[in-house]
Amino acid sequence: MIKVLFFAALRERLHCDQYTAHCATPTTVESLLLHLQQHNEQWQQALSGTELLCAINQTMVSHSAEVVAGDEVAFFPPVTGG
Amino acid sequence: MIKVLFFAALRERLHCDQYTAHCATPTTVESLLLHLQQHNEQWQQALSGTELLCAINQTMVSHSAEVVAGDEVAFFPPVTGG
Amino acid sequence: MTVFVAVQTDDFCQASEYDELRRNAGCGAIVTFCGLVRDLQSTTLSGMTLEHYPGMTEKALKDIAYKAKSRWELGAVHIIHRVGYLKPNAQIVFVGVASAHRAAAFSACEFIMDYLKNQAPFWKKEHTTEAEYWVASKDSDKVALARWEH
Amino acid sequence: MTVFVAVQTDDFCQASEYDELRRNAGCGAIVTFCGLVRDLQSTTLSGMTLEHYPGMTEKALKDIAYKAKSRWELGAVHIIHRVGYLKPNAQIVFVGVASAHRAAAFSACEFIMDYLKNQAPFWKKEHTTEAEYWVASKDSDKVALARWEH
Repeated sequence: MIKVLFFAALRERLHCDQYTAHCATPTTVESLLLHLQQHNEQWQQALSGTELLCAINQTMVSHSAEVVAGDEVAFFPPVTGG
Repeated sequence: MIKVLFFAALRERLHCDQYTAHCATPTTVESLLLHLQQHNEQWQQALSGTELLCAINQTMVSHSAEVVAGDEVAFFPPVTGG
Repeated sequence: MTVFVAVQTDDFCQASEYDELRRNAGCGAIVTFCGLVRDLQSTTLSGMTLEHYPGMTEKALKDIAYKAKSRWELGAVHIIHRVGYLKPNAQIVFVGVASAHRAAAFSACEFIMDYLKNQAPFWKKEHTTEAEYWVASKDSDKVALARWEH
Repeated sequence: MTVFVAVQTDDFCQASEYDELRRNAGCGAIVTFCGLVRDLQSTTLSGMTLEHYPGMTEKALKDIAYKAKSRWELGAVHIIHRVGYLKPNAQIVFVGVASAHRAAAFSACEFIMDYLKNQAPFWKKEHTTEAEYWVASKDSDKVALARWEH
């Protein structure tokens, strides 16, 4: 079980703040994205952008990072604070 | 007639804030310094330092700058404000 | 080094932060940055909503502060970032750095802002009288960050 | 661009200057620098006297502000420098810059301080419990200035 969070424009496109993924673990961010893309066509499109950022347990990671059961994985667009 | 001002450590070494120089004009900062150095041995030493800065009419200038009658010429050590 | 980080909906007081930073003995140089809500692209900006990733924002800001500390000799770093709905002219972000050295204070403050702009999980949505839209990230922010990566 | 320059014996209020700088429409980035009297070399500093060249200091600070304006897009520049006798922890100098762009505000504020340190006619005399001496100029300030001369 992996807790998945979405923020900002991505959250709005998916109409979803939080999702619980039940995929085999350990996995990678890339594989998790492929799993999520199967949800529907809108998710497929929104989650295949090259600019998508990812954090595991609130630390920024690359898409090749490992994901284990119990992780909190967040996806979001490039940040625009400050 | 040239109004000459001295500041900070230089002012203290010369025991003088302000001096009226009666030398031929137009002249240069370099020539004015030579004129002032004739005052006494202490002035000779204090006014021959290479780090001496000069301003004519409140604008920083090099020692080759021209000085005309009525100018306000200031000499001072490197600045240390801020 | 003192590190103070806050993510809050309430406004902050620049003067109080400055007074705190002044209290650091041995730090004769204090540099502050403040970012405000401004209407730069249109003349119809009615406000802005700052979304964030609760928990990660505080962590990211602390990480950035300690990253700055590892590069420069600093006495104190304060970072405050607001979230929620903000009107034009409102304060968004404060970064304040106290150091014994002026160059370190300037560099660290700019470094923190450049990292914050690229790595802290905040997102701006601008509201105009006609529409609302997510602010796009700027290439100039990536370029600013790249300067520090050596 | 608004340029405000003051050379004064009285203390200044950093908060008032910041509030003034905030009023510049279109300027979303405000960077401030404050320099304080600190005891860096000894533990016996009892105070400091700032001597200046009246008239020329104001002129030099204005020149520096306009020099910054010619290099960056700025909304406002405030420079205040105190003179006379100052105790430890006292404020010496304030430089505040408002701009639409964060990089411009940071660069201009540091540029102004680097020029001020090298070209504005102020001199510091430190008083310790044992002696008093004129502060020597620092090579690091010349190096800092040289960075801008291109």
